[in-house]
Amino acid sequence: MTLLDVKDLRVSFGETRAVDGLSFSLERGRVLGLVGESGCGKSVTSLAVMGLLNGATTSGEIWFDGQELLGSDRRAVRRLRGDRLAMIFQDPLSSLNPYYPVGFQIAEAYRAHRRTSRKQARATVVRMLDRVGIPEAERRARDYPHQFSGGMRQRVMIAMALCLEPELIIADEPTTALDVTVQAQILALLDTLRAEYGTAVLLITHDLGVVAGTADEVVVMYGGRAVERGEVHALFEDPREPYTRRLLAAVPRIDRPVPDRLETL
Amino acid sequence: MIVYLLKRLGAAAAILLVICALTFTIFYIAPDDPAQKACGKACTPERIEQIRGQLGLDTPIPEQFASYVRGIFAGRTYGTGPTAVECPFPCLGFSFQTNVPVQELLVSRLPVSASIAVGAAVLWLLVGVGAGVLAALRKGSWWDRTAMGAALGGISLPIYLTALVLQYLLVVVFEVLPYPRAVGLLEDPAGWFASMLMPWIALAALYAGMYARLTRTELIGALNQNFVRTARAKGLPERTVVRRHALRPTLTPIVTVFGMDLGALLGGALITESVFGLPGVGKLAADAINSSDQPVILGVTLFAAAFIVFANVIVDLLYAVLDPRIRLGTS
Amino acid sequence: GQGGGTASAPQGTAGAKAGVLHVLASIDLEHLDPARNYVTSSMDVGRLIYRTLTTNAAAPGPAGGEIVPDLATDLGTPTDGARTWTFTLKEGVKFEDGRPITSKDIKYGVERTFAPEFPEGPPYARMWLRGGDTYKGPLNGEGLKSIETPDDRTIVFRLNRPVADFGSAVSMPFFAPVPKDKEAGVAYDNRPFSSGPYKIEKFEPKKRIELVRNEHWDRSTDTVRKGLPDRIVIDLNLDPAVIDQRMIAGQGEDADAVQFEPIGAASVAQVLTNPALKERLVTGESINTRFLSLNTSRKPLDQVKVRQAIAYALDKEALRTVRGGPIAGDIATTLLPPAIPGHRKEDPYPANVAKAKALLAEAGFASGIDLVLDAPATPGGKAQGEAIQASLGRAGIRVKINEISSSAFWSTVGNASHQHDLVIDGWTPDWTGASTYLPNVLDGRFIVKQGNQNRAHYDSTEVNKRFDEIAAMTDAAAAATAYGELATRIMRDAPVVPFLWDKSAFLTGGNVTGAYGHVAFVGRVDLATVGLKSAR
Amino acid sequence: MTLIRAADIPVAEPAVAVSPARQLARRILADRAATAGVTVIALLVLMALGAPLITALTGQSPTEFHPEAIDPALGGLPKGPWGGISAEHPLGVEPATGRDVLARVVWGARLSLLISLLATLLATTIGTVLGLVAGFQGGWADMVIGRLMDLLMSFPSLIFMIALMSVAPDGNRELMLVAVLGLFGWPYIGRIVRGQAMALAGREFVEAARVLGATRRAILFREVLPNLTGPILVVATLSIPGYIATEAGLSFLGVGVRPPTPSWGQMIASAVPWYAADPVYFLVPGLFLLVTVLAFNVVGDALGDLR
Amino acid sequence: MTPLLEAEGLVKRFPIRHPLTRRVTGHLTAVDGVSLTVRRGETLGLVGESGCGKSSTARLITRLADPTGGTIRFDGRDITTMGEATLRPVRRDLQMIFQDPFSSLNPRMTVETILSAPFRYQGLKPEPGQIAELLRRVGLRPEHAERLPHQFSGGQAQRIGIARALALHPKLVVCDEPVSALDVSVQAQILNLLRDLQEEFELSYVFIAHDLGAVRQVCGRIAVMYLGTVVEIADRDELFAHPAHPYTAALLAAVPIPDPRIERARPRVVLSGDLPSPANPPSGCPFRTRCPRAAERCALERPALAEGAPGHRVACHFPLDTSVDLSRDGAR
Ligand SMILES: Nc1ncnc2c1ncn2[C@@H]1O[C@H](COP(=O)(O)OP(=O)(O)OP(=O)(O)O)[C@@H](O)[C@H]1O
Ligand SMILES: Nc1ncnc2c1ncn2[C@@H]1O[C@H](COP(=O)(O)OP(=O)(O)OP(=O)(O)O)[C@@H](O)[C@H]1O
Ligand SMILES: [Mg+2]
Ligand SMILES: [Mg+2]
Repeated sequence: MTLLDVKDLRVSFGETRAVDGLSFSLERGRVLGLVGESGCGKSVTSLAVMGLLNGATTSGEIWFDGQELLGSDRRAVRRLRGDRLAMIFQDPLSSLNPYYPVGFQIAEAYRAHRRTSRKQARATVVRMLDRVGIPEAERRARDYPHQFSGGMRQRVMIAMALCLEPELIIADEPTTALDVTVQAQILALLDTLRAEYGTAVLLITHDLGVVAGTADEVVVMYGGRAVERGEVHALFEDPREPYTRRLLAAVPRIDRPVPDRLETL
Repeated sequence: MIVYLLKRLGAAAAILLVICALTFTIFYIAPDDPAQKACGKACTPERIEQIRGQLGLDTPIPEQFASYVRGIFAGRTYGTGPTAVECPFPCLGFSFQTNVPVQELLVSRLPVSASIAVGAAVLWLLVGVGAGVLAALRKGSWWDRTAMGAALGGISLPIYLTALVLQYLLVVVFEVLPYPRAVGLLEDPAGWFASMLMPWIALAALYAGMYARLTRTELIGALNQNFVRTARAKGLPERTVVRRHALRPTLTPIVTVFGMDLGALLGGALITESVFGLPGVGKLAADAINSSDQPVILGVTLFAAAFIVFANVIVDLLYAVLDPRIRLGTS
Repeated sequence: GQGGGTASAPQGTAGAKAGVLHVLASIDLEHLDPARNYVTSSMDVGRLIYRTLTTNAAAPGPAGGEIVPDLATDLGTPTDGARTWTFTLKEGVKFEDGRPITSKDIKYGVERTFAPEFPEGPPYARMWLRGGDTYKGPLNGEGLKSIETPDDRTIVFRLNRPVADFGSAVSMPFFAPVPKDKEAGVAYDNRPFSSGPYKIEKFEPKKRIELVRNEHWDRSTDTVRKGLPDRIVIDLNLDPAVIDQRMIAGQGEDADAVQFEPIGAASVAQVLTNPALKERLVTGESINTRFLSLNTSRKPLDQVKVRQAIAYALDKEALRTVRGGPIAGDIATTLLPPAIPGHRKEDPYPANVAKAKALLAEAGFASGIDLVLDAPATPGGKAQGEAIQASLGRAGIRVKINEISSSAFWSTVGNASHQHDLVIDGWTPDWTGASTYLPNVLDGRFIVKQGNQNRAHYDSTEVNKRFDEIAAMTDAAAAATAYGELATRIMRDAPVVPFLWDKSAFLTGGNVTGAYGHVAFVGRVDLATVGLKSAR
Repeated sequence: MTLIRAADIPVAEPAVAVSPARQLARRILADRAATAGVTVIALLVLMALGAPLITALTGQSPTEFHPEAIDPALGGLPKGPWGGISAEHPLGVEPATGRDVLARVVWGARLSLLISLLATLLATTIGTVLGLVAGFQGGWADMVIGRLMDLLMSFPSLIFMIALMSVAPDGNRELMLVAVLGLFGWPYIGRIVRGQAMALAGREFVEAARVLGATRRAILFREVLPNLTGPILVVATLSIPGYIATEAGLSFLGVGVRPPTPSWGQMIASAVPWYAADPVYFLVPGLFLLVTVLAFNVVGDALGDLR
Repeated sequence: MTPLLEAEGLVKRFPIRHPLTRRVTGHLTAVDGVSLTVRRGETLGLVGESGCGKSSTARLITRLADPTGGTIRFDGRDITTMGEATLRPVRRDLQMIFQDPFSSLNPRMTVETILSAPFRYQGLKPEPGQIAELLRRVGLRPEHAERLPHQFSGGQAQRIGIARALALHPKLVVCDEPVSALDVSVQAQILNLLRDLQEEFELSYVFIAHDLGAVRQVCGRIAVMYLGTVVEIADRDELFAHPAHPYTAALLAAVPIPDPRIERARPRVVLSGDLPSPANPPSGCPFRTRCPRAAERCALERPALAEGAPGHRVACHFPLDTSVDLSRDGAR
């Protein structure tokens, strides 16, 4: 069953066309990897789905669970946000408000959509922090973002995104700012939780390796369009488009003999 | 933290001491000889010498300075014998012209200055911050452009110009307000308000402009922060997003700047009080300068500097309290 | 008359013995301590608080210059060729605490002026009383022998020279009684003990002084003061323009107010073109003469032709205009103002630029001269400086203005080494008469390095000798005439150029009555007689 | 008084399009208000420079008295309505003296602009050099310069300036004003330059220059300083109106230049008593002052606006 | 022949200051006893996670920072304490390429000025055509000389940075993450270029990266850093085939491979816990807090960098590869 269906999405900022006729769809509980080089329009796409684009001209259709988002009134989209549609950003430090404890920020997300007591929200927060692997969750909930390490901050962001058990998580380069070992931790965590909650994930990244390990389907973007899309195994084994092929060849891989020269675009 | 506070206060005291020494030197090597002025119309050189001794002006300047500083902490006595005058702690000197310890003058003038400063501050915060927030939220709109244009105009208005135009229009032409006079808030609240209104507006016009611009810049900056985007992504209503997530970081710089401005306000009060003829600390300074009453100038300068310096200390502490990153340190 | 050509009579008649009189002053009260009180504004206020042996009559115009008995029963009895003066105190005169005023209190008050701690007062006691040159004041417990108090009501002064008008001199504040037990050193300034109709309730220097009725003052012993209002509140240090505008508006409390200083030039038009305001305008005469001192010790001002050229070139009309025009006074043509006995109506140097140029050329300065003018750094000082600059400029006299901060002005120009060529100068005698005027500013033997008052540095043996002769005269009328002749003689040398005989025009509130300008206080309102039509 | 705020100043741009001059011109032409501001400033400067010419053309000197234009009996009120505005005196005459207001205003502009520009130059030079050294060198130099700035900024500067000017000897008042304004003005510029220099000191191109063997001086003045011209220009522009207003304020309070040199502050001060009787006399220099300050603020604002 | 660069026991310590009080509250040891040698013509790789001290090491080697301890010999000379002036001629032979291509170019200077700076600062003058030649060599056109840095793409800007480093024909170039900020396709071009230039100019490189794939592509020998220390150093193929340090192994396992079949089949080695703070390093072995093999001894004793197989040195009490001789540490 299709959860998210993006049809002919076009976004432009004045003269620059950031997204130029992008279409893709995502089934419930599945992971869609959106890959592409810097500036190809990945983030803009994610913000368009979340309804968080400011000052852009947008056209096309975005269907979420049978509801068209671009044409809906802002209030309705806002109610979806955080509740059924959650997002994880690239830089967890700047994405958390330095003035409030993390527990408060998670509880805020929770209480924005569920009428509960403070105490209940608190319990949920502690449970979620514990769930994403933050030790001493009860105490750490009162700490401020700058008191956490990069990986821990990203765990907080994940806890925040998952506390309402959304149907779709958009993760925009969730591990780009992290080290490989921490990246492995976060990807593993995301994978476990996704399976547990049955959440669909739109995983945005420029790292083909990450997509290869996580996604069910892949969309390769270039210049605001999808140049190729397909099931992950098929796409990696037999890329149709020369762009995809070259992109794959440009990555220095540790599992193959060292080539004399790397392939370039 | 306590150690830090003590250190900071120590540094503040050192700055004050240097300011005190500089001011002291400048005024005491000035061509105006207080003894000569005290001598009056019929004066002879011998009498000047006598007076110099009486006022303690016959000792070397460093010694005079030392007694001055000692007087601040321990009080001091001017002259000897039956004409001696007690100047109790914190003795900021003794006005040669009014025969009153300077701190008494300051204390008697403070209510007027405080009335002007506090009222103006309330006014400019309300107007300035309010206009700045609205402008930031409606960035690029008609309101934004008008408010920012007005802010620039406010910043460009010299206080005495505003003051005189207000007085001409409100008092002379339209007669809606009386001439300002020094009325105590408790004696006559209505008269106090009527008298203070023009000084408030004159002073606030300048600062409201600055605060509107500051608020706008800061709020626009805050609205572009990633965490504001996160707050929106949570599905929070826009009002909550602005109030809780964007305004909070905006407030920190405003509060700190406000602290510093309030500390430095005595300077602005000088012109306001002079124009409206209100007997505040600023007017005291202006009059003392006009009559070369060095102890009063020195006392007011020191007092005003102390205000600035301690306001800065408070601002630093406030900054730490407001910003958890500084309050808690980075782990 | 047009803008107060003559002194007006006191407004209205009887005032109520009640109410709060407000006085709006743009200046400070310098010193209220009688030993230090030596400026007309403080003397005007001092007259409310303490009484002196004699005092000026309460009357507008030159009549105010008359000296009448106050604490004393008469104007004093001279003996020994006016070298010994004896006064008897009235009965029933009391201090604010009810104790009688005795001759010892007067003696103590006079002795205080010798103390170096109180330097500001007049020099007469130090100059005239025997032993005054070595006496250092009573603060160390020592008294002055040349003042005798044979009983509580008699006081005898023994002088080192004949002083014909000593009876006038004792009208000065330092002849006010000070009880010895109230001595407070320099702090006495803030709360002098009252012997007059009012006592100080609250004094905030440079801000406000509030006087309340002294219940022990007995009206029957005082022919001068009226003591009408219950309270007198003097607001100090207000902005002059604001005072003018408040007086013009005359709302609320301001109806019960008088202004202490003359209205500013800027307000003249508003007042004179409005009949209702003109009603409330009071003009007082004064015995102040404003003149430009020419420093005869500096080249080329040592040449009489150059000084005369300046006298011809100075545009007195322009100077008067920047001070407010005709309302500010009459153009001065000689040294002595009309209110001073001995005044002669003459104008030796009528304005004449051509003549000035000619005189300069004769003196060998056809291409002009450069001079520096000392002027106080006040708006008025600036304006007068510019007027002098512009008018002398027409005759080729290039003037540079040297501004001196107003408080340091007199001590600077009184210092021979700091003084330049021209000084914006002036003089008010201590009482109506030339004896405390011409010798003070033009006797060459009084030229001193510091505290100099002869800022023309004028030293003529002939004139000096004449000063001594006149001082020895015991006939006041003859002395006055002699001074008048001498003034004419001096003006031939043109050491100074008189340009204005001050007048004072001030506004009173609609509810104020009995206000007139007193000649002794340079035309300021006589506070001792003002009352309110009705108390509110 | 606070002259400039850090918040008004843009941070160093990572990449700047063209030369500062061209960039400046482009930004100003894009902004209508700024264009107006520049035009006004240009006119004012022209007026100041051409003051002798203008007064020669009108035949009025700023110091000549015109008794015929005023009425002495009314305290020297200008004859005729609107402060004595006439063909001869297009902006009226000064009460009590009859001096030509236009002549005084144009000569006053000369003084105001000269003093404020020189003060800006002085403050900017000191502030830039010391701020650069403090921000870049850090450590000891930063401590000393930082303390100095703290000290100067803790002075109640207006009170102190007035007091200083009132006891200052009667020499060249103009230069003294410049010195006093510059002395108390430079820390505000220095603090901003310091912050910017600190930010730039961490940039990799500075490291690159060091790796290439550049001397400290070369780094400061060849690598870092050119990147600061933008912010410095903005700060300097924004500080000019402050100096104009302060100079006028000092003259207003009677410690500025000496007469008969006309200055706007002095004209306003002498107009204060007349504001009820002759408002025009007060409004003319007042408006000139306001317009000048506003023009500089508008231009500085346009320069400082981050796109 | 002596090695080109020999660093011995380098230490770099920074004071930690309270943000408000500026008081020194402790010390952060960014580099904690690093010893490295670079032979002529070789490329030494330096890998490790963020904050492990790679850049600090680079800055020490190039003397942009003063070492707290240790010695640096370059080309036979001890440069550890040389002053700026004596160091200047040495700098011709010791150059650097930076991570951020834009930040490392002065935005106010044209490419021409940027590329003539090396000559200028050394008191030289570029010969006519030399700049154009440099540009050509890094794959840019001579007309690019007139442009300002922001008019280039990231890859082009990095080429300018490379041209600048090579202008004076240095012997050693320290590259601090030269490709981390670039997209894969551009990264490949730059890696190729660096290799080409090495041959042509007979360069030696210290190549710093956190991306193991990139390091493997260009380096002959590789040192792995963790928390300010080198934990393992070996020839490239040896290191990738037989990682001896548990950290190296975890690092290799964490690198995602862009092939779903391989990637999903690989065993996941997920390290537990966070990187310790260099301000408060654990006792004994710095890696022990996250090490699956940690034992009591690891907390007590810091393992020395010991040679197992020839040219393969590892700092671990319990290394993984049997080829590493354990006997010296003694079995417990
Ligand atoms: N607010 C905006 N205003 C103008 N242009 C924008 C804005 N946001 C994005 N763009 C432009 O849209 C294009 C796509 O940007 P986007 O951020 O989606 O790229 P991305 O694929 O996420 O790149 P990266 O991998 O660098 O994050 C870029 O050219 C960018 O410059
Ligand atoms: N100037 C400095 N002052 C204080 N600490 C510093 C300084 N420079 C680096 N550090 C600290 O030293 C440690 C090592 O930093 P370094 O930059 O060498 O790491 P790196 O391995 O290059 O990391 P990255 O991969 O993020 O570039 C870090 O914890 C860093 O915070
Ligand atoms: Mg992106
Ligand atoms: Mg690094």
